[in-house]
Amino acid sequence: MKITDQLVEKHGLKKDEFENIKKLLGREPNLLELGIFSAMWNEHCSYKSSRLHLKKLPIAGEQVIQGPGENAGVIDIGDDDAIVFKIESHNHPSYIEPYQGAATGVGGILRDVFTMGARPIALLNSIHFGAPDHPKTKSLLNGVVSGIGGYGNCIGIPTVGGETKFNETYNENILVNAMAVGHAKKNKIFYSKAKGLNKSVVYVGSKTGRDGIHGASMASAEFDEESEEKKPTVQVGDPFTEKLLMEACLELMKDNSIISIQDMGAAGLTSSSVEMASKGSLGIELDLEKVPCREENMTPYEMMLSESQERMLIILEDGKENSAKKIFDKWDLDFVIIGKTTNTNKLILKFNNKIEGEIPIEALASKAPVYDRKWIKKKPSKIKVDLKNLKKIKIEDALIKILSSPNHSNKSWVTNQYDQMVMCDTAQKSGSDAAIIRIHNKDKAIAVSVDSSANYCKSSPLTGGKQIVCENWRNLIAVGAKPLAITNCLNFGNPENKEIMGEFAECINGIKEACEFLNYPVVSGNVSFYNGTNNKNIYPTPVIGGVGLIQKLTKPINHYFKKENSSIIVIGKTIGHIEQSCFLKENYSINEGLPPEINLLNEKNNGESLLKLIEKNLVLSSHDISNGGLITALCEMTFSSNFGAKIYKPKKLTNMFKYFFGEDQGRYIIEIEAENLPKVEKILKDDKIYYENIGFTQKEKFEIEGELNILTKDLFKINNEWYNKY
Amino acid sequence: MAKQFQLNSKKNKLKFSVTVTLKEDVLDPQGKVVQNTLVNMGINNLKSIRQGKHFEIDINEKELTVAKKKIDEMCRKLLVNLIIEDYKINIIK
Amino acid sequence: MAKQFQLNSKKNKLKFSVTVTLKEDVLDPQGKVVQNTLVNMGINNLKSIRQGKHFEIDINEKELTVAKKKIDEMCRKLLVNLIIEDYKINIIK
Amino acid sequence: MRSSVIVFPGSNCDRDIAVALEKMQFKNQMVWHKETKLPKSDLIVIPGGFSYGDYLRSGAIAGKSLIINEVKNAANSGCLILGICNGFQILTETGLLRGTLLRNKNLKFINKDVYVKVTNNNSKFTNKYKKDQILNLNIAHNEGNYFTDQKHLDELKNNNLIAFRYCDEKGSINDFYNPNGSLENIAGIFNSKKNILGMMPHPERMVDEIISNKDGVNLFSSLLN
Ligand SMILES: Nc1ncnc2c1ncn2[C@@H]1O[C@H](COP(=O)(O)OP(=O)(O)O)[C@@H](O)[C@H]1O
Ligand SMILES: [Mg+2]
Repeated sequence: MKITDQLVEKHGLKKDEFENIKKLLGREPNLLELGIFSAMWNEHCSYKSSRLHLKKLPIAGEQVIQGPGENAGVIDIGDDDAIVFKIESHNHPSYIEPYQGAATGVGGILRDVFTMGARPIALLNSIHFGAPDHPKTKSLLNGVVSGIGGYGNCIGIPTVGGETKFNETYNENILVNAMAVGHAKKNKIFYSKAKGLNKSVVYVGSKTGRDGIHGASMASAEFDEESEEKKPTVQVGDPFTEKLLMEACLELMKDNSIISIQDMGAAGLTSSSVEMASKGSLGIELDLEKVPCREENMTPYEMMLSESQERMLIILEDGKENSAKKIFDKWDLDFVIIGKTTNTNKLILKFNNKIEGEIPIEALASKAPVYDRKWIKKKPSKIKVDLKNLKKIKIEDALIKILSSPNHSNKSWVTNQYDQMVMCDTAQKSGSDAAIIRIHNKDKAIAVSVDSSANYCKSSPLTGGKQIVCENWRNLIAVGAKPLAITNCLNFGNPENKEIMGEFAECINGIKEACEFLNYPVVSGNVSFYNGTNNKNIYPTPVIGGVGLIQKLTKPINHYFKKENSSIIVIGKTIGHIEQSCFLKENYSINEGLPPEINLLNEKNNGESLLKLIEKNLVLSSHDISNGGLITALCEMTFSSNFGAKIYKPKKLTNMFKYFFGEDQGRYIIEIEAENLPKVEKILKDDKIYYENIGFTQKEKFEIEGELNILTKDLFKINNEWYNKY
Repeated sequence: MAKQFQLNSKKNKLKFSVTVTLKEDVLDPQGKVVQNTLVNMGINNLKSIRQGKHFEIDINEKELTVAKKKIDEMCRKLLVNLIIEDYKINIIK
Repeated sequence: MAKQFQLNSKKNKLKFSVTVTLKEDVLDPQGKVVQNTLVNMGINNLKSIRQGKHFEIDINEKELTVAKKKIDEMCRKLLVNLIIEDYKINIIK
Repeated sequence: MRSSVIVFPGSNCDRDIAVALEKMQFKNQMVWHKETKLPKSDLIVIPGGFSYGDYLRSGAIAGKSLIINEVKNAANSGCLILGICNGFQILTETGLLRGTLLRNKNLKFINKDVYVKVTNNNSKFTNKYKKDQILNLNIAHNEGNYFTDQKHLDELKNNNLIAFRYCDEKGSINDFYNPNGSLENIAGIFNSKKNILGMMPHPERMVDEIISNKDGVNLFSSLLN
């Protein structure tokens, strides 16, 4: 077949990229080779626009066993235990087919984790939808939630956390990010780097079909009206097969058969084989007629580019083929030796003994393009909102407006569709600041949370980038965990647009600054560009997934008030930053101004002191203050609790609304047994932590002196209505 | 039953069936498992089995073309996932 | 594709469809929800909708009666829960 | 007491039940579905999960597996059989328990803690509970909507074969507290000899205070009694 300009363009390759390919090959590629280049050189696999910026992220720390560059990051949690985790996006497929898109997103990230030898122990997700009244939102929400549940429930891994948000910026481009967390033995981690010559390359798992061909290129292009019409063959998830694949792989990993292992994710057989060879500085040769196929008459092109799910590539030690095959037979899975490692440093593809493609590995990997795309800094907004100019409202009405809004409503409609308890180690389900998962058969536990703040990032990418890291850190602290490391999923618009690229660069700078200060390194992640339609880009939406350690889990800490008459303390200073607050958004539709600043020093001190209080068993409940400010956080502490609170009129009152709805960072609310108050105050004073004693818990009612008096069960009802009516 | 039949014979009502099947190249995990099971149960000669959905729809409408259009609308709007499924409408009576 | 067609025309292979429906007195939660949703979507005149399963089965067998018996066996042994479901076998080609 | 947990491809609560049994001092063994012989057991547990993906009907394919014949034989000779969640579905598919489990009435997977009432505490499985005791147990299923014909339902009621029913915090049995549309709020039933119990809630998830509560413990201690 003649390689025309049109064909090149269809493969998502730019003219100069194609010229570069010809130079690297010393000739024109054939169709199969063109397909392979397009799969490896697209944004999704090559990170060509992001790589230079990602390099800035801090990735080291004594807790880090494996940073970015492998299927998932690995951290040390003491003894011989390691935690393996990563987050990944499945945005475009989920918009086209929400159920299958979300389901296969979960399947993909699980493979990244068990490929490394870890048994997955928790799933989380961050899902962003368009405005609730947009005609597509409801069915997308339904499809995505049941897809996430459908996969995780069936395979039997608890889905324990996440976030569900609505904003019109996602009307035409929803976000579906899935995170998986696994547990492994420290000395039993598996990597993708190939080693040794003439080793068997084994294909295991499901058969290859024509699904998702060019999925990776789809994720690397903007949507247009036609994309929905194009209906690329959607991948259908098969969680049952994945369960078998996971058990079979984990069984095989018990002995020393595996040299290297890699899941077939984006760009399937192509990227997995190239990645293994490139990391090992080897060549790889595949006999494609041996690839197990689901459909008749599949071509090498289709086999190499198919994104059929639930497949893995393994390089085996000599002589282990039979014993390994037995395991896969037991689980009724295909196991076929389809090639071997070579010293050619080339990817050689044979089909019925004829060489169909031959490409130097480095042309696909290290020589893939890297772009230093133009970017510009965001001009900071100078707008300050003066509450005096706004229509007067009552505190109670403003609060109700927030509590009943889609973004703040109780999410149990979502989380009840996920099995959160399977594996019987979920000590704290979603609904709290962070979920807590006990390490099986041990006293210790991890805490996990995912967070994002698109509005903040839109208005100030740098501050926003810092803020999400801190918010995520805070969420782990609030449940008594020591934050260890993060994974990140960077969802942005079109990187060829210099403002978007600026948002990206600045967010990364923010993430970097916060991670460095907090010793909270990045161990894995994913970048998703081209989130937008017809030049309308989504708000910059970096999502942070954090993991923390609870050394000894006795009683999980959560944010529900526990007792009558305990003291309520706010850690951290309330100034009353009201721009970008949800108070202004929900009540006045005002989106202007800068987000609250981050003071990393206070952030760190406040968090570490709280952790100290929790470790000393002085805290009954604790909650970080985020969207909606102090008053919203207090209300949340009364939900699912038999107790309310009585809050004093603020002493150094600036403005009631700023005080109660301001979104100043670095703050927590804690409930302290009255008799422990002196002890707690002493510790906070010694640590030079700013705190305020704001009131005490009481039965049934939520009260602010002279301002507000509501039954907590009414508040709870208000908070629970939206989803059930939607 | 008797009553229903009466209604039908008055032809105020039409009955359709809709078959929804997965498109050809789309993976059918259900069919796959069923097929393996049947083979393991010793049923030989089975070449392939694919699973789909079947709907039986009664509609209060006497005009066949109008009714068919309505059924088609239901399929497109709800019953069928056009991205991965095909469908066929049959009139029963 | 071409190859497959050839096989068919040689009639070494038969193709059946099987429809499995819930017995009339068995509650059909799925059908009910689908029905409510359609009504809420403004599709009027809908009288009732019930959901069932549809299988397409290819079998390597040239004798129609033998093949039919095999299909019937599959239904009774696995595809159908006779306590709550009815089924119907149709030959396609 | 010797117990066996049957493991099907796609079972995923097998480890959970094994942990609970061992914690309660059962001598437990895991039995792979392809086995043709069961180890000597006083109790056979069919665990929750999605056997074979639950792709045809929940429990249907597991109901045809090799080991099931052994389970049937054991059941007929009086061995105690406990089916939890998918295990309950499998027991109805094999005919060891009558009736069937349809899709939840809201067509959604439901995972939450619900209240159930012990309606019959006179059995090998429930004797450590008080009659009408209210338990808080976790459910997690797509198909928990129990359905059976009127004749069998009468039999269940007349012979006191309903083990658990969904109820509210105070024990009142009503539609509002029926999570899945189950007939008469049925959450678990016995066979006529009461050596087989099928239930949708997961007692094995309720044996550890740090994780949940201990309302499931007495089911296991009843068996040991
Ligand atoms: N935002 C990011 N921050 C840190 N590491 C990243 C980021 N994005 C991607 N990575 C790392 O780059 C590597 C390749 O990522 P990816 O292509 O998403 O992996 P996969 O092939 O499993 O899909 C991974 O090790 C991943 O952790
Ligand atoms: Mg990977």
